[in-house]
Amino acid sequence: MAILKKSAVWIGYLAALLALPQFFDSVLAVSIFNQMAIAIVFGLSYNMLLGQGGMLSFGHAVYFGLGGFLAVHALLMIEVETVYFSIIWIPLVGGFIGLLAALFIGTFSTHKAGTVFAMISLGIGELLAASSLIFVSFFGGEAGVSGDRTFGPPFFGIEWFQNLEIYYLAVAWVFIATVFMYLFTQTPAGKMANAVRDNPERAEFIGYSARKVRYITFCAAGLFAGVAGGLFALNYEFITEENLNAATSGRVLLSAYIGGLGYFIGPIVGAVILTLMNSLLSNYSDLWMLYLGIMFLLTVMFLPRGFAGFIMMHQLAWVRGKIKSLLVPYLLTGIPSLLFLISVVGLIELSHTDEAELYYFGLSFNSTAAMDFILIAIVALGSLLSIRRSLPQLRAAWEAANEIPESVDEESTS
Amino acid sequence: MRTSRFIRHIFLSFLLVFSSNIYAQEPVRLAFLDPLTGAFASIGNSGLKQLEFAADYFYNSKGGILGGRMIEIVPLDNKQSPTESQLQFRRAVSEGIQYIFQGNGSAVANALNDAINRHNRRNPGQEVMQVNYSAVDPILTEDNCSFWHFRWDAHANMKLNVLTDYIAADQDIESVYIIGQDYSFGQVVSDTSIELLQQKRPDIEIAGNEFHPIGQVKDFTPYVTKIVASGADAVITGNYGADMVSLARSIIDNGLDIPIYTFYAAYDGITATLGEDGKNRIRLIHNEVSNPYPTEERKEFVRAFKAANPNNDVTQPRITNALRMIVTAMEETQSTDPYDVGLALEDMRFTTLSGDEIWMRGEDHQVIQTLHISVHTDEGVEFDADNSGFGLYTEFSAPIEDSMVPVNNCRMRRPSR
Amino acid sequence: MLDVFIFATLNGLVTGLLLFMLASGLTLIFSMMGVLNFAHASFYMLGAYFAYSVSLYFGYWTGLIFAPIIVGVLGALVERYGLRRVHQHGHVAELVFTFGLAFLIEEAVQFFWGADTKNYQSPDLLDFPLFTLFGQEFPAYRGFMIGISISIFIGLYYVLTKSRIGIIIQAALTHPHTVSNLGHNVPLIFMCVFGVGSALAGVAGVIAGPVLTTFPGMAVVLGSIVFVIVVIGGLGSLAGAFIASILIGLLQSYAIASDVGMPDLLNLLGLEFDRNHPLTDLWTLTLPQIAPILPFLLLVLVLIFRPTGLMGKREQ
Amino acid sequence: MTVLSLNDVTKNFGETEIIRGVSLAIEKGEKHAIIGPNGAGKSTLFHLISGLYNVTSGSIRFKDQEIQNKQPYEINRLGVARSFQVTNIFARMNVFENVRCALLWSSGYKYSFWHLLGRQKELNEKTMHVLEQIGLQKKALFPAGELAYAHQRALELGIAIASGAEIIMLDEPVAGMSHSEAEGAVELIRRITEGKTLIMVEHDMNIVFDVADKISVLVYGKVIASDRPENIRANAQVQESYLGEVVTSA
Repeated sequence: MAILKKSAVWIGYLAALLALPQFFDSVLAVSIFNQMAIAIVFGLSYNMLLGQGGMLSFGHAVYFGLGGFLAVHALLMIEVETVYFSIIWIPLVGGFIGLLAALFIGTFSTHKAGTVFAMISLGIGELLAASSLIFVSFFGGEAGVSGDRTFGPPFFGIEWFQNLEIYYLAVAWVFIATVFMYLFTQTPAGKMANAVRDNPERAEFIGYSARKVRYITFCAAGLFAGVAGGLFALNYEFITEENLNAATSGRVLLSAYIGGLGYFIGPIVGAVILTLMNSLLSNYSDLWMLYLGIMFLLTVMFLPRGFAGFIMMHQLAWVRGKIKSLLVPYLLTGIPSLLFLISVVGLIELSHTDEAELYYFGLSFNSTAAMDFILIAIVALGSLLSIRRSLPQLRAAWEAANEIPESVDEESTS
Repeated sequence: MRTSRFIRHIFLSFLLVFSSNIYAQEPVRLAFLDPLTGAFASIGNSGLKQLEFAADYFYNSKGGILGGRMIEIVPLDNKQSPTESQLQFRRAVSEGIQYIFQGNGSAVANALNDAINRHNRRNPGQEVMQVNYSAVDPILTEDNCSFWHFRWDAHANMKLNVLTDYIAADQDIESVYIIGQDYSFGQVVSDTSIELLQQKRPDIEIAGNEFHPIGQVKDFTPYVTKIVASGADAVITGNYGADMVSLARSIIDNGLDIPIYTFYAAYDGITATLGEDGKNRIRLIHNEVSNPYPTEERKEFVRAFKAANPNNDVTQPRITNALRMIVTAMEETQSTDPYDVGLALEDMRFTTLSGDEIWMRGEDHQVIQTLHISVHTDEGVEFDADNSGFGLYTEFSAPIEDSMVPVNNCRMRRPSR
Repeated sequence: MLDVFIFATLNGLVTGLLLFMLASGLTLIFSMMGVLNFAHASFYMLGAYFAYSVSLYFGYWTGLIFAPIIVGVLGALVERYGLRRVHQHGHVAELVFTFGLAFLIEEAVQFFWGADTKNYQSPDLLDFPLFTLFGQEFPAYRGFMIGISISIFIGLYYVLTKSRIGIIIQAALTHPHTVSNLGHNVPLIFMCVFGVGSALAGVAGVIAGPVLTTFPGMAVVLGSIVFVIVVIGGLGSLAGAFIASILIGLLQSYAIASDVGMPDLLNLLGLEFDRNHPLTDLWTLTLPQIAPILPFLLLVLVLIFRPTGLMGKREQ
Repeated sequence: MTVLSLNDVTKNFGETEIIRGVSLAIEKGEKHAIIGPNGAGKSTLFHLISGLYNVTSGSIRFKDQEIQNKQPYEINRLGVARSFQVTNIFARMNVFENVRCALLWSSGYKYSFWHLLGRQKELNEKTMHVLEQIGLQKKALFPAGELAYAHQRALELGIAIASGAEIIMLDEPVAGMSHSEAEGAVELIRRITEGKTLIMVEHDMNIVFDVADKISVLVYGKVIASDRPENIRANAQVQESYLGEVVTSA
């Protein structure tokens, strides 16, 4: 029964990935799905490092980028027939390079976790990003290198002309990578990574070298980051310096954190959220980065375990069948919160726009009229007051639903 | 599972919004792909306003084109990133847009060129044209030239050809110092100007040839110290953005009084930032003559633009040229198919608002036009930049023959229909 | 050659002292709270922007006084309502918080001031060459920058060694836990230190803004370098931060001033490569070209061979 | 047979001498307690033996190997396990995983990333067995960091003994416990260290005299006496320097 339940999640995951383009098949949608697929693998690999191994990295894009660069070079080699293999193996090339880079860099960066590791990762990241602009023959300068995925031998008649074909290939790789990354968490090395994250000192007293454990996790994370880089190369057919610089490293940190560190599904949630924000929200507002920043800070402050953590918080109430008692208080706080959010965003947009008229939620506002500002501000204030009133109620309901019983013997699913 | 259904829901609603743009009289949709957020947003937004304004001014206010179709400009934000450009390109394709205006950054232009060529090869009948109004990497009309790419700016070698002519004619200049960002354009500027100067004035000494990483330099004073020590009479730089401002600022602050020859040292805040300090020191090589404007027509256009966008300037008249030439080609062929329009654009001759005749060379899809060298000043500037009172005053104009550079390595593959 | 050397030294000192103004605040904050503040350079940027806005109406000198105060108050607020809340989730959460804050401040600056460079000018009063040497001018404003930096350094030294609060902070440098056990109002001290540290960064922004250009990317350009300094100097060591600041300032300045590179090295070794060699980028590398990334190279080397930094005692 | 011997071990921190020449011999199966006033260097001595600190001079032998200056994990693998005075567990993992991790190395998994732990029946049974021993089988899936204090101490012990090391070193195992909790803990210690060598630092003299069959007294970094409990109780020097007041006050 338990086995069936467990594999049901996996089958559902695969089915969801495969079914997505059935619902949305525009070029844009497929392009977003491809982005998501890449972000999921990259995010999971980052979570391996930070969530599982406790290593805060500001330079994880190095492995992603190197994998991607080598993958594009492999595409170029296929094009001139130096080598000849189907491009379905390209992510493996990326993974191999990511692993090699991690094998080398890990020898000196995994001595310590914490600040020292973070700083080394930052330094390496900056160094590589800078050298990628200097060593033009390999990295192609700021224009990057570009290849063509259609030159290899066709795979069962598929010549990879369409991004949709690449999506299905990506799904296969995402699924394989997710399975392996999940299985890794269930191995001795994976569990010891958790132990070293929690308490490196004690880990040494149960027979494990904290450094070696970190090294293994680090290499595994490098491998999967490289796989993600390889997928990137297949999807975009080019790669540039920006894919191994600090901005990319920062973004994966953001997405993993927003999704929820420490939960296996966290980075998947984060990857989906961030990709959607990046590709959809950015079309509606040029302030989307500002909103992303605010959202990130709020997540760090109020949802330290991210969105996945927020969902997991309800596990206990769910198991005990008390989730329904939370519904009404949630609505009572949620609706004014949403209203508050909408009105604050409205204020920001209204003060930012340089058009006289702003269409917002079907309404038209005049950005030069003080009245319109005041109107929205009143809505914001009103909803804020309403939140303040309903919040204690929610808190009480929450506590009632989560009262700690004498012993908690329910199995956790994580 | 619950979350994924939720996400699907959001998704659905978003995509519905996209696909519901159905108009009675279908507009001609042109995408404008440039940075609209981030560090280079001001340049991108300024360009967008110019394109939107030009479309309204010349066509939409007069009943549209092709018998009543409006021009709709679709802004796409590429955040100055090649990767993001690719995503936005797919969005354009997804919405059936077949013309993409793009100008900022040769890296982006090159990536877009590759992406468009691949797309056009794989999706016959849905081709897309790249309207390059500003990226100056020569390779785009040389080794990587493509039928689907047209350029309205003069490429770096053309500009340098004129610039070195100008410097060579100045007998006071005995040595020049070249400094630039360490990337392809910076290198092109350095290599080409050394080569051309040695041809034209072998006696000019290259006092220095320096590269610095893009956006990494905090303080340019150490570089300026070297320039001073070298005793150079002039500086040539291809820097743009904050690196341009910082460099010029450092040169001025350290009391070095020599001319600085630049490509991108005007408008979008730079003119205002340099202000009085840069007067008569900063010179720009550019197309489309600056103050005094030669025709009433152009003055009218700029005044109308300023009336609508008081905080922006017409920084890139070539955007207008590109739009007008494309529309001319559309009207000529009565088609919006990039293939037809492309054929019509080839070897088109067109008179700009300034009264110049420009020529879209069919061989490499490079516009040939007069080039000008202007100085940063507040004298004789009828149309200033950044509302600062300062602007560009044209000192030297190179006729079309002098700015032309022959085609060397373009072997264009033409699609067959 | 001598003139280049002298000016390279002066330039290096200016940069180094400026960096130290940032690094000192960062070190103080780290010593007290154990958190490396990623957003520190963002406060520096805010300093420049506030001073720019103030100077538009009241002139440079008013900006010099008020901008750091505004930044300091902002910093204190960030500590009180942001960092303190995150503190319970551990150091990683704090580091990530400041990382997000840096991101947000950059976006906010673009929101309020726009993305283009600002015409923030040094005061006319200081618009003259301090001295001229070998035909090169040394602007008075740069002298002023050195002056401010040094007086802040002296002031800081005085406060840290002579005042009561200084003694407490000093104690916190070496015995962070004991101090909190001694019954001082530690949260208040934290808030003050964070505020003062931010204000120091603000001062640096005010005086650097006119020289180094006021634009939204100015925090990023400087931010990681300051981080590097604090780590190279040894986390929590003010003296180390000072040495590292000057070291990096001079290192970069000399590297730019020098004209040597791989070609010279190869000549020395009697080797030769043609331009088509696959590693041609490497063989043509020059020192000025890589000057701005030298600090990162130094950082990685220091961390590999001496993880505690030059003067550091404590490991975190 | 002597399993662990310290030979004139010293340890300085900068100028300060903490351990000033300690020699000890611990027999197989012995229950050895180390007592002494605060600051005598008991915990430091533990850290030296278990490899957290390097010795300044002298040598430590485990059986026929010198183990001074070896890494903690190397010493642990030889068969020396220890607990900590301040609870030192893997807070974000659950109780079961805490103990299972402690069993991994001795079960021969090393750094394997190809074994799935869920399938290792024997290992999981062993883990449950240890949990039963320390009385935490009902809390198996509880996050370790959220356990009650006494339970955390039990887990602390469990992690130390799980691997079945030959020498078990306990640093103040009952510190901070109530009287009744301490009694339970002593029972537990007795049960789980049966047939093993135990080295223990403890302040509660009742427990020391209850459990130990040999006691060393450490004062100012020196062992002033090492003998059977009854002799220690009678030792005048010990009485004078340390024990007297404690025993009378206890």
